[in-house]
Amino acid sequence: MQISEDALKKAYRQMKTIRMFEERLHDEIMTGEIAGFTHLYAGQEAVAVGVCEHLDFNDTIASTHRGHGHCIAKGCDVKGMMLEIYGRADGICKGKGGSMHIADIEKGMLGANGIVGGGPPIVVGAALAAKLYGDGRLAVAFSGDGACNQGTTFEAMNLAVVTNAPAIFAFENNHYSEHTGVAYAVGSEDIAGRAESFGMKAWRVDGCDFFKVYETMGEVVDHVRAGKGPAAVEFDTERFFGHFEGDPQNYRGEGEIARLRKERDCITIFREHAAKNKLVSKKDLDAIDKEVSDLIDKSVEESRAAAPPKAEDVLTDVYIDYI
Amino acid sequence: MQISEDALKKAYRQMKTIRMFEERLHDEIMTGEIAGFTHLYAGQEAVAVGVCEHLDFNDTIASTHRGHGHCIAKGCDVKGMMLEIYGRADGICKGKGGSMHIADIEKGMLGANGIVGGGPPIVVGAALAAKLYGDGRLAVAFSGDGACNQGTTFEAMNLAVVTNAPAIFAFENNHYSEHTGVAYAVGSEDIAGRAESFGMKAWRVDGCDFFKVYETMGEVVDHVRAGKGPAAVEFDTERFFGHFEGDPQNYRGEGEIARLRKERDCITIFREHAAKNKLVSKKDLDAIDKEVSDLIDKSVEESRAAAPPKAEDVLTDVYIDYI
Amino acid sequence: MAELMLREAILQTLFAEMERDENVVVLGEDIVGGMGTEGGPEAIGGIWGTSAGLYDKFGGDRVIDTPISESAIIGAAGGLGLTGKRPVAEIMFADFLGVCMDQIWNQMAKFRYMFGGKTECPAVVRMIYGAGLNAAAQHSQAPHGILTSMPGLKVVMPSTPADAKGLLTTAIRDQDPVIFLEHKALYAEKGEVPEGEYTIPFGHARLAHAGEDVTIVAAGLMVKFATKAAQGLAEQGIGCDVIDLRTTSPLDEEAILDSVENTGRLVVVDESPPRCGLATDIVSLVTNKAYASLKAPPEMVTSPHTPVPFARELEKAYLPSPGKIADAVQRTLAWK
Amino acid sequence: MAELMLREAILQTLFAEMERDENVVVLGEDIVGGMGTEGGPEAIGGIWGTSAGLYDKFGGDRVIDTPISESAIIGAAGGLGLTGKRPVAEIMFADFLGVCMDQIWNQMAKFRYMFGGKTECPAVVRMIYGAGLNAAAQHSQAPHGILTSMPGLKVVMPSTPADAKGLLTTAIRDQDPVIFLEHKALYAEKGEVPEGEYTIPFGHARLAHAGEDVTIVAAGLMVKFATKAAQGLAEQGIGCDVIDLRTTSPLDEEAILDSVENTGRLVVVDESPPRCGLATDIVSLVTNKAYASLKAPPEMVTSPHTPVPFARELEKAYLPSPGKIADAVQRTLAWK
Ligand SMILES: Cc1ncc(C[n+]2csc(CCOP(=O)(O)OP(=O)(O)O)c2C)c(N)n1
Ligand SMILES: Cc1ncc(C[n+]2csc(CCOP(=O)(O)OP(=O)(O)O)c2C)c(N)n1
Ligand SMILES: [Mg+2]
Ligand SMILES: [Mg+2]
Repeated sequence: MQISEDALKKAYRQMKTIRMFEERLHDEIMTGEIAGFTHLYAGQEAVAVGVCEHLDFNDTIASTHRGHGHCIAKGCDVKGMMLEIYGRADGICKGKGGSMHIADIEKGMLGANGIVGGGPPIVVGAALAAKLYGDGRLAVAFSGDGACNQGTTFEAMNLAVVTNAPAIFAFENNHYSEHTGVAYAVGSEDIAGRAESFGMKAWRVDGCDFFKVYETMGEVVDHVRAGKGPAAVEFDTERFFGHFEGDPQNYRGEGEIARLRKERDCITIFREHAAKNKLVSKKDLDAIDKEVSDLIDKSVEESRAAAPPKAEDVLTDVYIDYI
Repeated sequence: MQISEDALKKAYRQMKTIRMFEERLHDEIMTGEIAGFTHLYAGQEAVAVGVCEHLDFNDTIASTHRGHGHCIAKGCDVKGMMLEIYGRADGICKGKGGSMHIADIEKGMLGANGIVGGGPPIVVGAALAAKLYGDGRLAVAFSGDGACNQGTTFEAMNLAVVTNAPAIFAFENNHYSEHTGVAYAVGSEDIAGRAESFGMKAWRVDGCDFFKVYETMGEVVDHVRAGKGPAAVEFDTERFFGHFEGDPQNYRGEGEIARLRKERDCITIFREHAAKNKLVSKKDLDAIDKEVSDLIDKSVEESRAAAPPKAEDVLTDVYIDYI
Repeated sequence: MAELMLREAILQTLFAEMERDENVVVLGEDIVGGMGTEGGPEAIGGIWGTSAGLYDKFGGDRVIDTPISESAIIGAAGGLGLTGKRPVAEIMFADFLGVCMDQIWNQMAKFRYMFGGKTECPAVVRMIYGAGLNAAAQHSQAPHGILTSMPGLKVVMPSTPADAKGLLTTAIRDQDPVIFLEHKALYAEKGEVPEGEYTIPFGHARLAHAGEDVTIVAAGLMVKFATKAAQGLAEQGIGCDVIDLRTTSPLDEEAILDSVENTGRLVVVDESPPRCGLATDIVSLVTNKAYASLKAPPEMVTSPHTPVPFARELEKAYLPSPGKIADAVQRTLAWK
Repeated sequence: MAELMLREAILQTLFAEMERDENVVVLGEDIVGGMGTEGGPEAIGGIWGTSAGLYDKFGGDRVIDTPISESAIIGAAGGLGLTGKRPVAEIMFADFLGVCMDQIWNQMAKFRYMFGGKTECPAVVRMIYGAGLNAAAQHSQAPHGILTSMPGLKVVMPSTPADAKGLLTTAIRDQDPVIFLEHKALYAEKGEVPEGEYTIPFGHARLAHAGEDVTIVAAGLMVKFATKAAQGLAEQGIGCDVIDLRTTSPLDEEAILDSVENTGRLVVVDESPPRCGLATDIVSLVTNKAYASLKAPPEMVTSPHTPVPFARELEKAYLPSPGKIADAVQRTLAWK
């Protein structure tokens, strides 16, 4: 698999942006200034970025409750997202959606989703539209291991197979749905196998290694763009924070998070692979870190200072026109 | 596999009762006296009977819109059913349910169901209760090939695996959901394979041969009663009439029904097998035919003459007590 | 003008709109009928006769027959709508709302709001609803009250073939998600239907019958019953306005309030059970906004707080009828 | 009497009823918390704190942690109920009604009727509902209106810890399917809770505040807001009855009508949007049955016809509040 240095830098920047966005949110939420439920994506960055680096703006994705990573990877404005999570008037959804409902249709981001299993059926629709556009575009549904127990996900997979829709079902198996282990909740523990049983091709890949994700997704995307039908990918990945902010995480093993941070950090793995294969210099990556850090700082700063929505705005944006 | 002559006679009587019930309904519906939608089970009798002959009254089943066969096989009163389908006050559901909602909890028949995929989740509940009773009882969900595309069915299978519930998912693949072929609607065309992908054991069997069904179900029931977890069975079977009464059936192949009646009739197959292996005499079977025919005649006669429900009964049976 | 059955008006409208706009896509169970069979596509063409011929004309990419997966159907409609298409999804029986409500309620209805007004989802969901065919508790319901309660949806209930055409055309061209409820007992109803372009704006009720004494408000099949009642009452010298809502969301408050200001008496007819439904909605609208005009307490004619029963005699007792409506009119006239 | 939080009252009641009757079974997502993890069962014990310890005490056959499969959860509750058990299912957010409504609406609610009165299904579905925690459009809804509209269900909305105990006990012992709605913003609410056996019959409202001038009707969290409004108004010499419905189905019509006959003025407070909901239901009840007593048009204080917004300022504008309720009381007093 070939990937240019520029492309690698971009991918790294995306991963790092997600990571810093999430780490920073984790700190900011402690201050009590951010309202609502926030689910952090840190640890899974290589999946979102490894998938989305194969997509362009005509391709669409639908995300989950744990959506920040997918949004950033698909090109949503980082500052707009931060403003949204802070509930500000200039947020990407004007403060109406919050963390769980960030969307940007123009970027092909069809929405985070507060309903587990909400996204896959929507993606089949986007894929059916893609088929009609006839230009090879496709649609990706991100789902967790828990979401693969929701009936809507299965219906979506079958409908995609039946209609030969260019849809990709990207299952991020981070081994937990909330506080429950995948070993308990997923009958077969083989998510890709389930997808195969619906008659589609499925791949399994380490979701903590950007290079492997990117390479596999190359095959998957080629398959789907070629009109060979929908596909599924199961990513073995890790969640670094709790299910939501505030989760005490007593269900984790002793030292589990420290171990994951040490052995399964996709940023570290990227850097090591890049260094070993001399793909991008440490200096360049450090420079990106700095840029990203500034961007996040600035986003938080501006978000803190930004104006909240006006009370009367509660009434707008329900319909385009009504009566 | 051992099966006594008496047991065989009983099974044959059950199959024949279903067949005559349905053939007769087909005629009676022409008269216009019977209201509503009626879905006939004729052709699939060996499945309902081959399954239910392994069950006793503590075991439960949930059925579908095509429920008459399962009801009869599980022991529902035939006359009460006919009265119900005629919408009479003395019907098994007092005329409130009709063809699609026949149930008899005391017989372990948890209801036909007008919602495709409605039954499997209910059966998981019955199976969880069965586990608590701890006496080896189990619960069976009958579903069609079409129902295996409904999300609820998948959720039920996974929940059964996760909870190790003594549930059996009996999929009657009659190759059609309404007017659509299974080759189109079921992505993989392999229903048992889907069930396996959820982590349960699955069997495939010819559903037009009672002896094969009965033998396979012996294994399945043993597996489940032994606490080895839920199981699925895919039956290859045939529907002799239209999806509902009134269906023009132009989607069928030329001469298809005649061929099915000739080659795939479970009653004929039973009689031939019984004769060849000298299991039950033709005379005995003919006598059963006569008995059954009388029963159906009498049921129709009484149903025609029976009193309809009173208008004020519309208000009763909603709650056990209210205010 | 041609005389058409309501189901024919629907089919013609789908044809016309699909021809006019290549972005219109239809999907649903057995809407082609015969997929994957020897008879082949169009062997049946939809159990309601509202999609026959569409597949042959527009092909399988725009006329999508689906497995029995209502959540996926509605979700797909949402996804099509978000990405530039105009999906028209069919839910064979409105009762199946139970297995797809999330994609209506929490997804398509809320996209625009949750996403800060930056999204359009011009999806139409056709649902075949209502009692009268002895289809019993799970194939006879009228869930328009539930749907009307949901912000973000528009809800349409045509009562005539002409309205079916005019309102469905508007629905397909509308930029918001629209629920389009077709009463199965109205499918064979005949009426004159304007030819060519014909749209009816949402939120504008139709005066199905005019009178001075009592205002009757109804939608869908109930308009037929109310009109029948009004005709009978007219012979007795009692004049009724029958207001056919056409759309329950948006609601033509003005038409209702104007009429009640004139008559001072209100009867609301609703096919659903009485609690938290369209009938209570109209009654409370009128008592809030036309209180001073009222000469008698508003009357509701609804089905009872029960599921829909199967037997003919029971279903008849269940449904509102011209007789029950006329009785309510008499009650409101007799008040005090 | 012990002072408990509402969530503690729920947990204690589940403990007590499970101890009392071995047929009581609970099920839901993460109600054990930690299944299949190194931390193991009870590592968390439910995100709401309403099930902690049940698994350790009663074991996995009666305390069933489930995958994310709401249709299967409710269907299983129905099947347990039909076969002699008393299931108590938890739906983590009432908004997930969208993915399981069929099993509530078309299955458990209708079993008894469809099956001719020969069936009992004593299932309880606990749903955590309501706005106030900035959980946005898909985690904040109050679907009690939709549920109240469904024949065959009973619908309970406790507003105090004591009522939570008394009503949940009744719900578990009731033979019909019961929807039990717990407001997430009331979970930390404290109050005295009777010890030992304590049941509250369904269909009996509670007078949360007494007064002569205006009747305020509310349920769940809205009772708290209405009472606050009434207390403020009392200081200004305006007396309000605050009727806490406790159950919206069955509805204590008598309590409402008696009060309105006395006060002649009605304000209904409802957390849901205004169309076809509980507010319209109560207004139309009163205008139908206490018309002659009314001195002013009934007022509704509801959330607007919009999804629930995220930002603090918007959610505050969305929800009814003591201030908005007091304003409505003043409006009804100022009428004419
Ligand atoms: C229909 C529905 N059921 C339950 C929930 C509550 N919930 C939110 S996230 C979650 C766990 C999801 O697990 P998974 O799909 O593995 O995603 P992850 O959180 O691991 O990213 C649950 C149960 C929900 N939001 N929607
Ligand atoms: C949720 C739902 N969707 C659609 C229908 C309409 N419908 C009734 S039966 C049927 C086909 C079922 O096919 P299958 O499961 O194969 O059963 P069969 O009719 O072959 O016995 C359909 C689509 C329904 N009753 N419920
Ligand atoms: Mg997960
Ligand atoms: Mg079939």
